[in-house]
Amino acid sequence: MKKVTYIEAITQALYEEMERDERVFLIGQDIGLYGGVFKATKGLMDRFGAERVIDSPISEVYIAGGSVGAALVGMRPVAEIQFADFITPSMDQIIQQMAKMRYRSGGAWTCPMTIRVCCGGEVGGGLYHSQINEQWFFSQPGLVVVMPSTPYDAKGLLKAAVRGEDPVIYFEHKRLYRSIKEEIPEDDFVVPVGKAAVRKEGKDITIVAYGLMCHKALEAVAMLEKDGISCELIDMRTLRPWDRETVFESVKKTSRAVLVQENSKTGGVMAEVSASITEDVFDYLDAPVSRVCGLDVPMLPFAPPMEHFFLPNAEKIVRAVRKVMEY
Amino acid sequence: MKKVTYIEAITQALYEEMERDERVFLIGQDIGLYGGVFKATKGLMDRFGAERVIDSPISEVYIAGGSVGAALVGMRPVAEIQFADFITPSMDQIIQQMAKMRYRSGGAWTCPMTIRVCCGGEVGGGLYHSQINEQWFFSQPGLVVVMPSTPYDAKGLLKAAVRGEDPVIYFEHKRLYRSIKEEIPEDDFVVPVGKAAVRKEGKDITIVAYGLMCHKALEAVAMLEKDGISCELIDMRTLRPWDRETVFESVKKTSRAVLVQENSKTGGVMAEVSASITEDVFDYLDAPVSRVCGLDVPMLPFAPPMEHFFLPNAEKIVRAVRKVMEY
Amino acid sequence: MTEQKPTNKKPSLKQVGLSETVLWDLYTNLLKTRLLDERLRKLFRQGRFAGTYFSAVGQEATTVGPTYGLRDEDIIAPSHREIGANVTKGVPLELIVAQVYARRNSPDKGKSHPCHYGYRPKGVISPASTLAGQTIVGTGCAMGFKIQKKDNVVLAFFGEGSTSRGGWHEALNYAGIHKLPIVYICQNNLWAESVPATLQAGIKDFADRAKAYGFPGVTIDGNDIVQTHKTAAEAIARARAGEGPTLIECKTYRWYGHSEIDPADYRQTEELENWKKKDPVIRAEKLLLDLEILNTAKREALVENLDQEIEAAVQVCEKEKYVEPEEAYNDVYSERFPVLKDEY
Amino acid sequence: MTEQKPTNKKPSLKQVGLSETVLWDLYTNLLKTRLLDERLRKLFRQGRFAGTYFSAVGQEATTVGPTYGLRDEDIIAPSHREIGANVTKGVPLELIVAQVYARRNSPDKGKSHPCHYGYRPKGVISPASTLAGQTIVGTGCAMGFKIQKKDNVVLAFFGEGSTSRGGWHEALNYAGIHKLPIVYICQNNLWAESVPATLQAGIKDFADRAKAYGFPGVTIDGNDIVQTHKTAAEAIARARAGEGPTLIECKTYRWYGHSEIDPADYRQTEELENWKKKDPVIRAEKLLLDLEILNTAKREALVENLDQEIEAAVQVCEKEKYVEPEEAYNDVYSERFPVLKDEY
Ligand SMILES: Cc1ncc(C[n+]2csc(CCOP(=O)(O)OP(=O)(O)O)c2C)c(N)n1
Ligand SMILES: Cc1ncc(C[n+]2csc(CCOP(=O)(O)OP(=O)(O)O)c2C)c(N)n1
Ligand SMILES: [Mg+2]
Ligand SMILES: [Mg+2]
Repeated sequence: MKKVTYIEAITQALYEEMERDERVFLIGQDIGLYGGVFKATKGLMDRFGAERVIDSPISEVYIAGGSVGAALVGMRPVAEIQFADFITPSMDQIIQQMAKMRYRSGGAWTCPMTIRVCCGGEVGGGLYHSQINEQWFFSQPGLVVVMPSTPYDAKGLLKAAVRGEDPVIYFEHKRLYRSIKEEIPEDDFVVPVGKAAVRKEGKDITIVAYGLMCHKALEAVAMLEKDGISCELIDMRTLRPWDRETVFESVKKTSRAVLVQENSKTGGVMAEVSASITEDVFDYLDAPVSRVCGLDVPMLPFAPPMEHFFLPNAEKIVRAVRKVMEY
Repeated sequence: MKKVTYIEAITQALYEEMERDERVFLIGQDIGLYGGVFKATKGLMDRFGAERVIDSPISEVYIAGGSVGAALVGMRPVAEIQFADFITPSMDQIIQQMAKMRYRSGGAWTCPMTIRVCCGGEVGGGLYHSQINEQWFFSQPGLVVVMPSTPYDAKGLLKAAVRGEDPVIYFEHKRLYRSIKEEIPEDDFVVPVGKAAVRKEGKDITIVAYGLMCHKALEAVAMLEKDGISCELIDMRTLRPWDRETVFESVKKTSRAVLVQENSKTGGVMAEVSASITEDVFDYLDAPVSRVCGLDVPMLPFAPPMEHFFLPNAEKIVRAVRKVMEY
Repeated sequence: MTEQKPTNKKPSLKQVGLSETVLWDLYTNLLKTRLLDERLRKLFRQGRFAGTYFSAVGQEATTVGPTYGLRDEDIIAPSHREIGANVTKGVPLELIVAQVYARRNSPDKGKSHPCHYGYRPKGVISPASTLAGQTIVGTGCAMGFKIQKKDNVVLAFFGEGSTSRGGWHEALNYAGIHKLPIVYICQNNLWAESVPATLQAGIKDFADRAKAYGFPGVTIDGNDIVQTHKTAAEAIARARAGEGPTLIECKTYRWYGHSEIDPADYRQTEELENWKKKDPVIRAEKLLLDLEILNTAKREALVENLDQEIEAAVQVCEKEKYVEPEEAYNDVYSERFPVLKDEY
Repeated sequence: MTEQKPTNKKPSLKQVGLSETVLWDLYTNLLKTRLLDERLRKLFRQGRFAGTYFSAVGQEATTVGPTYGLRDEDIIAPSHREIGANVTKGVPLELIVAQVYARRNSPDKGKSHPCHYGYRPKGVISPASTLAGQTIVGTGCAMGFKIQKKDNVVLAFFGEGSTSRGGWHEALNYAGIHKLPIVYICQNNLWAESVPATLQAGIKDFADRAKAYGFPGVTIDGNDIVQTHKTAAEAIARARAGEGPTLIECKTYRWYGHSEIDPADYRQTEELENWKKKDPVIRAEKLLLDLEILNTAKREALVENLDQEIEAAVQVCEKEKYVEPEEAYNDVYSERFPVLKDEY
């Protein structure tokens, strides 16, 4: 076992999948010669050549749509969108082509491909280098959406995505790239898509989070533990299809839930989780399901006081948990 | 008072606003010479000329983004997206320009404009002429999102949108264009953005819906009335910012709620309404908030049996209400 | 663009530059497309199927000519007016009709939309309606072929209106940089629904758009099957040889409305009448008669055969059922992932 | 593209074709931009502000030349490397620095991003980072001017890399159809971050892209302030007169990394050194010296004045505070609509 960062885990996954399967190729801006603006694809062009590590022009529509085409003829594209903020031009190809290819062809044509999307705040990126837009893809039948929070999951989910038969939007959080390290196996492994991870068992309350927010929640859990509040922390990992069972089982046990989401509150993923908990395990609830989310303003104002104010953090989660516990 | 259809109400609103304010102009595909594929803009080019009723090329990016620019220099654009399915190419300009112009300029530049989006199913439109994607815009701070269900609201909300200072996505449901008629005042009126309408008062259960689903709910309400179940029906009309107070007050009274949404269930608008009800008026709830939604498959398979199966209807709503009442 | 001047001198096979077999096949496919298209229009007008119908009558040479001679593994990236490409690529007639009828036997199981023909065994991508969408995806197929070092090609079809789309630009730009094996066929029928080509671009010849991408663009008479076939065949050969893409603009005209519910009253009758005189099927017929490949008897026999084939396909579809409602749950994902089932 | 040949013969004012005042102003703006840019780079490296910094050193003539002479009501549609356009349009230096410092006095109140300069009183659109975004919006401004029958114009700036975007195509296509009053300035600095221009398009001269839209495209030496000003001024005059758009490609080079955190190690030192020899500021200086508009004393006085002005602006921003956190709730909507406040 070796300690690797989240971004190293991604690089390893790409490297190993390209070694394993020659159908796998990469396309994105600055991913070749430069090795990616965050260096996620460092060294891959040297190893696999410019035909399999393609420095694309500034054409997000093509990056997504061209990958769909390559998938149709038997390739396994892994495309990169440099910042989630710049995925908006790709929406047409992601929603109308990638997500619906299988459906509209009655299963004849399929789209086994992955789009890596670098996302998230707390890096001083301001309004146009901090966005996450997971909720759009979360609401689209036909897409798989994942967002790892650890190096292990980053590697295992990326491999699972590349090997799967479905189109995957893989959100990677830029704040996590180098801020966490973890020992991960040197042997090949995958993390199953569709399964949440219980990061900490507990009995008083369930906290559900994903991505960077898992780490904020972990901090909060430690603080709350000192007060004698035992939290169960669930990392969703896969957003679509999300692991309803794991969440429901936990809430049945704890009867309380706080949901944490980095993105703006209204219409986010946690609205669905909350609504589903209410629909499916209402009887078990001792208190309303509560959400801790980014502000309902454009994600993410630049000046440090506003950035901090926007984002959920351990203190906010602690306050929310306390309020729900006191209910 | 005169009886007008939903689409006539839209044409009237456009006509009157263009008469009232020379800054108002229209841009969209086939809206001029042809008067719109559904004839919503019939006669307007004759009256206002080709400079104010612009037949655009097939350029949804420009239709949205060019309108933003015109708004910046003092115009009041009303753009048309022929089918909601074809709004995906505009996402970049809607999300990154239109929604955030005010915010990113610290309030200096603003975007008073409207995009009319023809949407919805039950017209045999199949996978690419039936979509609604209200949830994307619903989750975007900076945007106003409305969806009228009656001719009166269609006219009043469109006028309010054109006169307002904020960017509005105006969803019009193509199934309603000619299927409903209503007497509306001949004098000028607006319908305030942000206010729901209580379509029917009742005491046993609250039904929340918008667009075509209001009509399905009305049918259901009549059926349930016969069984002695008194429903309160709320038509959201504005999705963002939605009228939380009206919904909460109703649920406080009835203690039960069924939410109806045409679009696929996961991650839709009603997830937020459900989560918010739980967060804000949990104590009043006698049963879980329940959703009746489109299937969680791409909206909308073509063959009639599948189209019917996909969509919520009065029978499904009745079943949901009964289940919640029996809870 | 060189338009064929009417002449009384009969051409020779050598002048035409195509073999008898090729000419016969091209003509057969043209005629088959025409007869099928007219039959489907009629069926729609008789209310035999739902949705709408996009006729390509008048434009057949723009699809039949380029498609003829492709291999099964070559890809067709269609838009909404490529019935001729499907016929010529060898998609069974029954499946073409089934797509229109949206019945159980349709390749898409009734999920998509009439006229959105797709068929994997013959390399035809099932299209979305979003214009130029498959031009982008098709360019990606060509990228795939290039990485795989295969000598397959892609034929992407679209109308002149679709060239206004940004994604179209991104695709052709990419193909130009990487010299992808793809041929772009612009069917310039002068109208995009009700919008004239003059409101789609500030240029007259859409082939000029290729100048922005560094590969050849050529404008041809889209109603001359010999030209459409030969120009495309040459471009396809170059594409196969790794010499990159070509944009071919075919000037043509659609005879009927944008779809069958469009009266097309935005056009002048005169314009239509002029174009009807350039009917690509009649022109091919005349050529084959002149070359003595065809005669009246042969023609009648052919029409009868084709009519029977078409009728058989229609009858199968008329008798076929719609899928069960629950079919809606299939093909969202691979078997790996479940779809949330509705409760009510 | 005509590149200026070095010559020993001194030019005359008449040959240059610009007045003394204009040349003086152009030079002053060039120098001011250069000094400000270098100062801001240094401040970033000293950790005086957060985020990053995009330097335009080496490219100043591509923004200063075209912008000089515009009216306040004319619109600048910028991207991320247009500090020179802001300086020349007359945006107060303090506000330019404030945008970089993201303090309370910044036009955007700290909401957007450093280097995303915008200022409404001078017609500069506050930019998004999404490349070519403002090219599209700017084209819309020109559409607005045309409807209003005003004789204002729009100047849209972007790099060669941004021309690969679909929205860019849609905008220029629209401008071509409707002959909008807009001038497109492509700053072809040969690189888009680490991607060379050869991987952005299969053509050498990006001005060729205009051929797809039916309006003139011209490639010029972007480091020659006389050429950038005169070519743009002419295009602007034509745009004002209702004669439609122009695409001007300015060949240029950025001296430093894409942003200050980019070591730019993908480029060859030789390439950079060659381009440094074509420094637009030095070239302008030489011209003004030759024309005897400038001399060493004047130059020194000017530099001192500009340094002082810049320093004063920096000092104001150094002392300024950040906004309060609750500022995040402002400017989402007009006063008409409330923003949901956070509970925790
Ligand atoms: C992105 C998009 N915008 C709008 C439409 C609606 N629409 C369908 S066909 C059509 C006109 C297409 O014109 P052209 O590309 O010239 O093809 P033609 O119909 O003439 O064969 C339009 C506007 C669409 N399908 N997709
Ligand atoms: C739509 C979009 N994609 C990607 C990026 C990331 N990005 C920022 S600047 C840049 C390169 C821009 O190149 P060019 O247009 O030539 O301008 P230059 O930086 O050379 O001035 C890239 C890829 C972005 N900002 N927007
Ligand atoms: Mg056309
Ligand atoms: Mg550049």
